[in-house]
Amino acid sequence: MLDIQKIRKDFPVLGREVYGKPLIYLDNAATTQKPDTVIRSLVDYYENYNSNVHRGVHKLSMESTERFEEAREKVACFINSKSSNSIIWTRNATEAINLVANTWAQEHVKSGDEIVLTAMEHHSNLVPWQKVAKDKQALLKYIPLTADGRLDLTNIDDIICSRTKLVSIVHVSNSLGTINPVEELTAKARKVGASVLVDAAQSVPHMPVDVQQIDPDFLTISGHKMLGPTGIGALYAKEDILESMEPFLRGGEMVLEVTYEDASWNSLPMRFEAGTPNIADAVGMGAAVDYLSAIGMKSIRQHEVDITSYALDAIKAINGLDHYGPDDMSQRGGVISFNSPGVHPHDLGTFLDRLGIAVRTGHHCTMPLMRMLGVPATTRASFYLYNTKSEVDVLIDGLTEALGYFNDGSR
Amino acid sequence: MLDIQKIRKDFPVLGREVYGKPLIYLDNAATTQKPDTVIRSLVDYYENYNSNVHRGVHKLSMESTERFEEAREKVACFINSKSSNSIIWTRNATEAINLVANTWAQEHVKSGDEIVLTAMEHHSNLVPWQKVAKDKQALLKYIPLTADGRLDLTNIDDIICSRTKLVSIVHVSNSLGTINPVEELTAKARKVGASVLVDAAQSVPHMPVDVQQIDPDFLTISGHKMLGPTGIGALYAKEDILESMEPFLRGGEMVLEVTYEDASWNSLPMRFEAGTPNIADAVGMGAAVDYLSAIGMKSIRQHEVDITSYALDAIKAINGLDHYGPDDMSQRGGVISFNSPGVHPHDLGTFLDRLGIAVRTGHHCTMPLMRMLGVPATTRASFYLYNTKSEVDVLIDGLTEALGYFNDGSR
Amino acid sequence: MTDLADLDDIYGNQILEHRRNPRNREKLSNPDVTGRAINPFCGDQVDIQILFKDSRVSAVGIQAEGCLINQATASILSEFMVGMSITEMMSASNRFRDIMSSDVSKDKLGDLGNLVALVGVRKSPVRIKCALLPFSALEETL
Amino acid sequence: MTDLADLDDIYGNQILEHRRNPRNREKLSNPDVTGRAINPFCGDQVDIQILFKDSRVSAVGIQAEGCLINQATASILSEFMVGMSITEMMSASNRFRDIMSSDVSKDKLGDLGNLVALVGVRKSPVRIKCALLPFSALEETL
Ligand SMILES: Cc1ncc(COP(=O)(O)O)c(C=O)c1O
Ligand SMILES: Cc1ncc(COP(=O)(O)O)c(C=O)c1O
Repeated sequence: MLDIQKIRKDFPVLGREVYGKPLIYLDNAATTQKPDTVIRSLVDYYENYNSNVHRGVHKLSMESTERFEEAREKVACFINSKSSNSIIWTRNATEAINLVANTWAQEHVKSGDEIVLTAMEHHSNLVPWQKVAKDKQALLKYIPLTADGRLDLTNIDDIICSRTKLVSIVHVSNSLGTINPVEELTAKARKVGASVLVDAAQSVPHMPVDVQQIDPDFLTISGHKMLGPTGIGALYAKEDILESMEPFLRGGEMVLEVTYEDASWNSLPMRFEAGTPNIADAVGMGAAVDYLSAIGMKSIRQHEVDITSYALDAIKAINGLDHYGPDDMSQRGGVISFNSPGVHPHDLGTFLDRLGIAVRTGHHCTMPLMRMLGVPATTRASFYLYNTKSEVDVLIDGLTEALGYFNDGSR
Repeated sequence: MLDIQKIRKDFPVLGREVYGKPLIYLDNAATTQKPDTVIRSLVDYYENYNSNVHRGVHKLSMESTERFEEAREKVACFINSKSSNSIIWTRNATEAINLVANTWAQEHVKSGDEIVLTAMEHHSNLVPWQKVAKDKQALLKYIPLTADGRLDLTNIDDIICSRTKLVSIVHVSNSLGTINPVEELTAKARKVGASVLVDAAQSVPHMPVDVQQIDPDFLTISGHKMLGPTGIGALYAKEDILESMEPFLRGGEMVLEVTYEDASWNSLPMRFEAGTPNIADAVGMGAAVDYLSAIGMKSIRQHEVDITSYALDAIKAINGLDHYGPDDMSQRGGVISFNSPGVHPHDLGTFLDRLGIAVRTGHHCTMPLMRMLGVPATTRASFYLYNTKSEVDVLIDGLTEALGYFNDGSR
Repeated sequence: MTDLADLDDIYGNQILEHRRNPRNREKLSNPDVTGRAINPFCGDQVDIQILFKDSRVSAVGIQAEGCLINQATASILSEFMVGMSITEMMSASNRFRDIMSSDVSKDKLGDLGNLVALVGVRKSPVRIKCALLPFSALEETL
Repeated sequence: MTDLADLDDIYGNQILEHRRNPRNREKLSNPDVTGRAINPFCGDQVDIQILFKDSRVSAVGIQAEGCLINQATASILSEFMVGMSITEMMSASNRFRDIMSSDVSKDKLGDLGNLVALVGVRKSPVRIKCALLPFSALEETL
């Protein structure tokens, strides 16, 4: 069991009031708050050893290089990557996916090939593939959903087939909360010789994720969704695949030798990191990983299961509220999307905001999924290690009150 | 006149000792140190209103969106851009150049077109164009240098000619210190109908830069070289050109509408910012711009002229030290590269490091230029607003001592 | 029960009332001009039809889908428009946009009639665009 | 005058002496094997030629361009190699790399002869690769 009250003290923003009410932050799928250790790691970097990395012979540069590469090791270790050369720093999960789409996919996807996605993909794991498909005359295929928002695998062997070049799937849906069977789907892809990308933006922060167990070719992570700073994310890729890939961005750091006519590429991981990297935020992401590891991903997952099932039960008990995604907590992360027929999510969100409750309202960057669900938007509460059941109680009271306010004009 | 002692107090790291000696930080062309206000802006962001931007209806999201867009306004204002829609956040200057190379250039550069660079370009404004040239069967042409490291414009009208599609030039050279006549070259490019990119990574931090006066199509900036955090930079581009460009990275934020089949693009500037942006560091870059503006770019430039000419005179007086770049301070920024025939820059750098002096040694991401100069590397001292003449004195003493140590074994 | 004073600033009585009893919701079958505005981010949509007589609005049909603020604004606007010339509507539309996007006080509103009820929406800046959507639909017709 | 004790740990007397009087700099004209290693980042380059007799090094030529540490290492290495078998050189090369990239104490060096003088370079981690370049050239020949 996590000591939530102790954990909450590590997060300065959680002491904040909004509109005179204590902040209840339930927008963790959008971005998470940061513990003091992460914030301090940035301050420490800038106050003590800020310097450009790699090849500087002076003290500060040696120190920053060491901490920067140490952070890479930490991320590698966190997802059980064999080598830190498999970890490429990016700005966010979106850039990590774009990196693969612009290099590996542009080289390997050919006319007539198929790319398999799911019907619940985030725009970031959808729009890049639309471009690849267009450029290469390839076909996008979507694994459909069941009524309760899980992947419908009935015809999966028709979908993932000999024409499949890539299976690119979200591990945990940011809109539905669904946990997808990525290990099983990776095995299926392997059988037909397809490559696999797992969008782990919503899983790595919330549960143990082991790249050797799932065994994808690529896996993408967002630092700001796992207690880390904004502006940092990572691409994990198998080392031999990275070795065989053309560079993405070009410039300083990623070259070995440059003449006026031509250039050759540096070794991994620098080959994919052009220009001065986001040194401070990489160090900050290392500190985030330290924090999460110290608490333990299993305990974090267990806490989210507890709090989410508690919230789910309460939401189900509210009259006139639809919710999405599976009820079985073994298949759901800490995300609940819901809707009331007569109340637009934006009005609900504004109401809750005035009670100090931060939820996300909108399409959650999954417009096609929203259209499929037949709604313009949903209201989404998403939990993390610092959320409490009494915060859920305030949410539930607020929801009840809001439905009254907007539906009956009772106030 | 700047009150340097007062300014130095704003930079926590400048109080640091290395090897028991006060840090003398002369590696500002690689990255600059950060004032307290910038560091505090990050802490304030994370401790008080960290949240994902755009479309969130809750308080924190509205606050972070406001500060994030305010920072964009500040950068726009700082370089006198007409509109903040012209400012696209990137990770660094390198990404800004790659953005143009991967979108605008891929569309507009055709077989037989010419791209004009200079012989002193940083790899970041060279390697991306090598790829464009290769992809499009275009030709790279280099404006040559005079013996003292200025652009040799003797045959400029043969170089910038009717076949020229793009002129992409560094404003201030990070290796030589040379200030290039970008306004004049932009005018020449205009006459032949060519577009212009100015790599302003080393100018915007050090002198007043006005995009309406220089009038380039694109101008690229690096936040960490102007007191800002690592991980943030900007592309300035004329609004109508941005409007006409295809997106770069694809995913959340940059779309207007998405279906399973297709997507349309959001308005500027979001169209070019896929995924969660580096919110905190954008805010931090805004704080850096505030700091620089409060001091005044003219005063900063004047201080750099003073200290650089002081250092240049002293370096010229040392026996057996070659230096590069123009002597005329109106054509030189705060950068001095030098070499002693018998002493490798890395040994010189290591020696100075032990005296607490941080200089950069190596090719400074300008390998072709080094080869042209006939050296494998140089030692580079680069100054900023917080450097003092007495620091220069320590450098000069250290250099004299080092040459003795390595050349005569005197110690 | 929570103190919702702040919320009542945004969702004033008039707004809630107009949402419950939307005016001019019926579609005009023979309009002189029509307009549509969509905000794909939230799925809000406004359709408007206008009938003129002697260069002044004689009848309006307005159908707003989406959030309450959008719906209420559409309803209030449709009442406000009747009898106006195109120039008057353009002026009102511009003034309303100005006021919503700045901190101009209500007194400076001039004659914006019941639209004044929407000024409280400025307290939730991100929702301002919801109040502007019906105006975008109107501008489409002008 | 500055206290350069720390610096003397890196640039020990032996290192400075070998730099002033490099051993075996002459190129062998009839080597059994040759090797080359380049570090494009700093322009350092090492060329090596080896002549064997009865499976042991009988003569070495080594030409190192670049920084002092690279040059001194090359010179010390060239003296150290003479009389060794290929297996012995490989073992020495591996042990030297191990020691330079970790904090193993000098005692654990085993028989690395005068190469011990280079251990101080660990104090400036970024320069370790300079001391490894001559070994890369050697490994090219093996
Ligand atoms: C002239 C010049 N251009 C471009 C760059 C690249 O900047 P960044 O490393 O921030 O991408 C640099 C920095 O080294 C530079 O000095
Ligand atoms: C499932 C999923 N994939 C990808 C992303 C994109 O992450 P980022 O915004 O950090 O690029 C998100 C975040 O919104 C997400 O929830």
